[in-house]
Amino acid sequence: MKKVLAIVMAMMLILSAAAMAETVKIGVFEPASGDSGAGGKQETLGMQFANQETPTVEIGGVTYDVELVYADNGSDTTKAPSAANSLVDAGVSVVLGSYGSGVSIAGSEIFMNASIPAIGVTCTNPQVTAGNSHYFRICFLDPFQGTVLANYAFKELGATTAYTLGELGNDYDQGLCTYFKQAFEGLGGTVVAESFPTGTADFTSYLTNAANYGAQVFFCPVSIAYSTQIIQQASSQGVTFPILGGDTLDSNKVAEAAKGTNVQIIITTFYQEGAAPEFDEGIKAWLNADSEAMTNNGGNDMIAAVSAMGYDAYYVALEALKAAGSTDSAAVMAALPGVTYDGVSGHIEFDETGDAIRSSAFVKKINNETGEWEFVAEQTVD
Amino acid sequence: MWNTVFPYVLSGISVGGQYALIAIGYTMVYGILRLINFAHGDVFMVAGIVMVYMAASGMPLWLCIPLVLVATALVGFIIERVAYKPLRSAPRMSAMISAIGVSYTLQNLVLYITGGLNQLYPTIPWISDSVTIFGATTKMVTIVTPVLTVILVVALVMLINHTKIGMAMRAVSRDFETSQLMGIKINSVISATFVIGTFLAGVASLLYFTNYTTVIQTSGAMPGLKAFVAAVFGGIGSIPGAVVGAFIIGIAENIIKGLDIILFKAGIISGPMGLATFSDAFTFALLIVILAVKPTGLFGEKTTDKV
Amino acid sequence: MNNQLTKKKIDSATILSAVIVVCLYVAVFIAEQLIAPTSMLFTVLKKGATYALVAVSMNLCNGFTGIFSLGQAGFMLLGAYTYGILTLPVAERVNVYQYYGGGLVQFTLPWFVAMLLGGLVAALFAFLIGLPVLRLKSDYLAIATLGFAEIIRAIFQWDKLGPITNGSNMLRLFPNFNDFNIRGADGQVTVYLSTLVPLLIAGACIGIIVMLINSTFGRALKAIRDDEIAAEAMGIRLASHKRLAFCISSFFAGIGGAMLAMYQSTVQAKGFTTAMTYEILLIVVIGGIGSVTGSCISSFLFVAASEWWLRFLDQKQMIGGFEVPLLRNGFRLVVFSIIIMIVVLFFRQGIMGTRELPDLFRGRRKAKGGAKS
Amino acid sequence: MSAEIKRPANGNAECVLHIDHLTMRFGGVVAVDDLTMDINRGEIVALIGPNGAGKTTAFNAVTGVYTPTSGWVSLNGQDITGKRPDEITKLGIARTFQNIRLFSSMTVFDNVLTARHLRRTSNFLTATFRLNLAEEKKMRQETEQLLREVGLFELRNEKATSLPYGKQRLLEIARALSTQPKLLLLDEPAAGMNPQETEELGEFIKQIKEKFDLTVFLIEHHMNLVMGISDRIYVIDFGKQIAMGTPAEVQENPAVIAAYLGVDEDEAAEAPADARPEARDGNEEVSPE
Repeated sequence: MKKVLAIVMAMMLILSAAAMAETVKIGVFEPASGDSGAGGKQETLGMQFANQETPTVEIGGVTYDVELVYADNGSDTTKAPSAANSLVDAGVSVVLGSYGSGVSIAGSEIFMNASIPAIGVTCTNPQVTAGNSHYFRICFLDPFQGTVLANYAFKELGATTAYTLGELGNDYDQGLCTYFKQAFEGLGGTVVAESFPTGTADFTSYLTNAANYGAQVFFCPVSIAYSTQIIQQASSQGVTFPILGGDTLDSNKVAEAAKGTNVQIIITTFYQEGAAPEFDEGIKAWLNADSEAMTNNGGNDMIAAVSAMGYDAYYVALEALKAAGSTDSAAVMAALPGVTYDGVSGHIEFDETGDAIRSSAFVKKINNETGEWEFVAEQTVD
Repeated sequence: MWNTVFPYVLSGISVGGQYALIAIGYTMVYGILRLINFAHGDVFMVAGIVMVYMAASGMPLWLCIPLVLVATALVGFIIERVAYKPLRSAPRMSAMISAIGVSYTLQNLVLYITGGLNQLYPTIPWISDSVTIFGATTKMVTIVTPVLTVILVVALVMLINHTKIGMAMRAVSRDFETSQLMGIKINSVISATFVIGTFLAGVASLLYFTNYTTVIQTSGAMPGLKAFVAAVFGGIGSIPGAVVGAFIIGIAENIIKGLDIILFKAGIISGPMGLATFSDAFTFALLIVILAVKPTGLFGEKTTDKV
Repeated sequence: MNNQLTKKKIDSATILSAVIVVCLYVAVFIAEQLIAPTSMLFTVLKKGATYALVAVSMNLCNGFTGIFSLGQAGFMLLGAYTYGILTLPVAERVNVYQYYGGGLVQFTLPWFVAMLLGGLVAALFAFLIGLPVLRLKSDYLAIATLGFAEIIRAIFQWDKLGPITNGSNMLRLFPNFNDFNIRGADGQVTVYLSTLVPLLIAGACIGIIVMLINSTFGRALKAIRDDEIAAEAMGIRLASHKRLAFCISSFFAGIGGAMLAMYQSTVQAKGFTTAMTYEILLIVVIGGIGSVTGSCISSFLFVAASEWWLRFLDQKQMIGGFEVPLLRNGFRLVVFSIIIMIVVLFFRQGIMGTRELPDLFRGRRKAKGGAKS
Repeated sequence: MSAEIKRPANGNAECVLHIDHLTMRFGGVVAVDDLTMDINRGEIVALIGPNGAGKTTAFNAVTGVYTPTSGWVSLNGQDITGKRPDEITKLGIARTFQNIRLFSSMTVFDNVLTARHLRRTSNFLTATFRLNLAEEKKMRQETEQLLREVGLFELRNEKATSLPYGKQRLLEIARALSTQPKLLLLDEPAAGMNPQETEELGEFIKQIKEKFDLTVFLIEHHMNLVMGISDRIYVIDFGKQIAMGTPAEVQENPAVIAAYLGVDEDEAAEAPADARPEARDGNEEVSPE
């Protein structure tokens, strides 16, 4: 009896000791469910891998454990504020995310009121950071991405008529479609833009529309869930035009859907596997060892660009904490504009609106036989 | 002109057939219990999820398909026994709320199991192949659906008109209390209705998800509502009505998606109007118009046997 | 003894209830000054106040009049958009209506006016949709109103209306609950009111609904619920009274929508789904169909449980080194669904049945008589 | 007589209710066939007939629940054919129901008070914001007074449905009186009562007739009651009038005796309106076409 008691006491001591270690909390504001759930999970994986690689940070001479606090915003702008609030309530020093621009905008106000800085990882809509001093971002923006894609479609693919399709009410889709349209029309092409309601499963008629309009490219920067359906339906309809997409399509799910079809898929993205071999190797080993992580990655170890971005975002947050010399969120916010970091996705440095200064995007396409992404070009816009 | 419109009609016929199979479940249950089974669309979605997991477990497809149908029917049976039977004497609002509760529960259960992520539906050979008819390329399932729908409806109508259980169903739908007094086993008739309805929803899910290959917890909501509108449109309680209504709604919704280009080519409008936005809303507008003008639907109760 | 009935009696139970409500308000005010404004408590109170108003408005229709309407999300959308469009500062319009050149509306109304207009717009639409729909019986009415909400959602997402509605894109940067805080000259908040004011708005609106319910019109509505044929035979005109209940319910749903906009600080048509209506319906059911108090209590419980207390169910929990099984994303909603099904099947009265707060302090006999506060 | 003909009052200034060639058809079934009746001020008139004779249907046609297939109805010389039930009630016809239809969630007091709603002058805004306090007070006083007069005052705070059966019937009458009618229609007010209660009811009906200056039109199966209080009796069978006269005359009438032969006085449901099961009344508004 005494022995048991002693063990229990010892365990309690250990536990309380562990609890006493200094902890800094980083909020992970990502969708884990809903249309963008798959992408959000992959973005989170990068952060988790980084956290597992570097679980502590030295702030002002004290070593802190870094704890990731998760909040699922459900890919839904109405759920985003309360998810954001739960992070604020948990006392996070800095927030990473979210995948999807709409939810980022919807959560923004909450972070601003709590003076907590947020680092957008892959939310590319300009409105996320515009006019906000607390929202930063490490990826390129939609006007840039839209222009890159429009250039590619017009110049490389020789298209003169493009069809764009976005989800109604999705800021990312609508924004990117608009910037693509502006750029493509600026080059002298014509664009037909359409949108589909949330929850649509039947895209056959939209594909028919594109064909009827005589489109030579089909631009659909939609979430993974929709893009896989579009690809499959395009394949069974035997469409001839290539499908263009933004960074959201950079997913192994999309590659899987396109495997064995004749649909040509070209996208722009942040990262190309092989750019940082050490990171590739590390995260693959981790994915293969952790079955849950593997499931979240869609069942194989193909590296999503968003994972690489999540990985970089984590380190940017650590840099900010170090620079702030405090876990106080306001101090971190003040330190963030000065942070620079060389990540796996390239050099990260913020401009005055808080956006990363990025001048290039990777263009990738799917190899329909192997179902893998192939590097096409690195594009810059002047 | 026809070449422009035909692909939309084709898509519409395909999805209409799938709505039809779901709508039959609604119309039969409503005919007997006067209950809008809000969970019916979600049962259809559950059928899709069951198929995904069965196929993922490595089971061969020829075994999966019958098992999915049986499992779906079983789900329908259980839902009726657990959620509707205890409320049979309660006000109608209670049963309807229970149906909404079941719908909510099924969606959340699937959200939990799948982690809220889209599940890729397994490819069923042959019906997933591409075919070209009249210059439009589509999946084989597009052609299979209307044919199979018609076969199943004929079989169902025969079952209702010529078997004992079918007669009991007709009796119960005519007059619940009296048939109870006449010694008809109400519970087994209602269970049979649910089993048949959900079985057909299971068939619909096979066809639907072969066409639109991902399943998520909300996949059943819209098709379910549309199928219900189809049932009302056709005249609730009438099986042929539900089928006709479903095809009309399926075709109409796809034509609306292409209305911009159709009108544009016909020279009626000069540029895109974004009318595709209303592809879902149109169904509901149709519903309100029908309810306001002819609440008994196309095939009102008086001219058709309701079940 | 004689005058007991002729004058509506204000008994001790009613006074006690009023005292409790006032005390709660005072407690919230004090808590708001003392506790950090980022606490989850205030989120729950703000969202709870919003949902309470919407739930009570739905109860007025579904519980007190017996009109089974499922159009709540649509009316909330109307209120939220009216509020968002009209209160957006002119200077910000260029940013928000970025694809529509700043939009058509180039003026700004005070929040209070815009909120009232939100209610009026919702009531106007309710009047119009009520013309064909209110003639229908329970379940047809339910599905028709549900369809109406979907139609409204599609219209507000239509690109051609973009200059007014911003298409399917988000409206934001309009005044929200935080703007109720009083700030000193240095921009620092001196008095926190961002939780109290929404609670007061909701409280005032619910108070008006309660007064309506306890007026002669409220009795007529309950009569319609109890027995339409008898009510009509007693000279109560069904059409006008149902329309009245439907429009007033929608009016307050519109105000609730405006409050939701303030709470979220963004508005987007995409979010006003059928699922939102279902959620509110379930709140009403849990609280008790036909009890204002029940709807209020269950709104706060529902919001607190879903946003705060049960959130841990969605994350892995370690108790002394053991991982608690089943806990992962989505489990919270499963638990929720099961609770709801239990209430629906076994506790059909919900928390309060048809009782109200003062009834809790009265003897059993009087309590049976229903609301009489 | 067809509908195009101008509808005169029957010329008798004392005539309160005039039913003129009223026919009510449901599909192929003729529930009321060419019924013509007059009820004069201060009379108690009974409508009797075997089960299924169409009595309640006639009531429903008079009170606006059904629109007559042909024929017309006038109240005090004013045509009320095709008016809504609530309009007809406002003009001064109140009724009770064969199968009691009280407002089940309300107290006795509120049931009666609610029936006073139609005499309001307030609108929903003035009522909500209590700008109608004087009116509300008057309504409550009158209700209290009425409850005292019918002897339900002691039970005022009971829930209506918790009352014993006989009291529920009484409450139905009180509620009808609360609408301030000129003509009171009672649909089997003694159904389910024992002989003593029935006798008391008869006295009660006579009393209220005097006190409230009413004309009473009732359907009843209890012959003792009918014969005891009625001034005149109409007898119908298969929707058609087969006799009319004083109680004594009717009792002697061979056609009446034939119609009643072998018919026991069982209180079964008789007319389509009320026989329809409660729980399944889904499309009531559209079905009786």
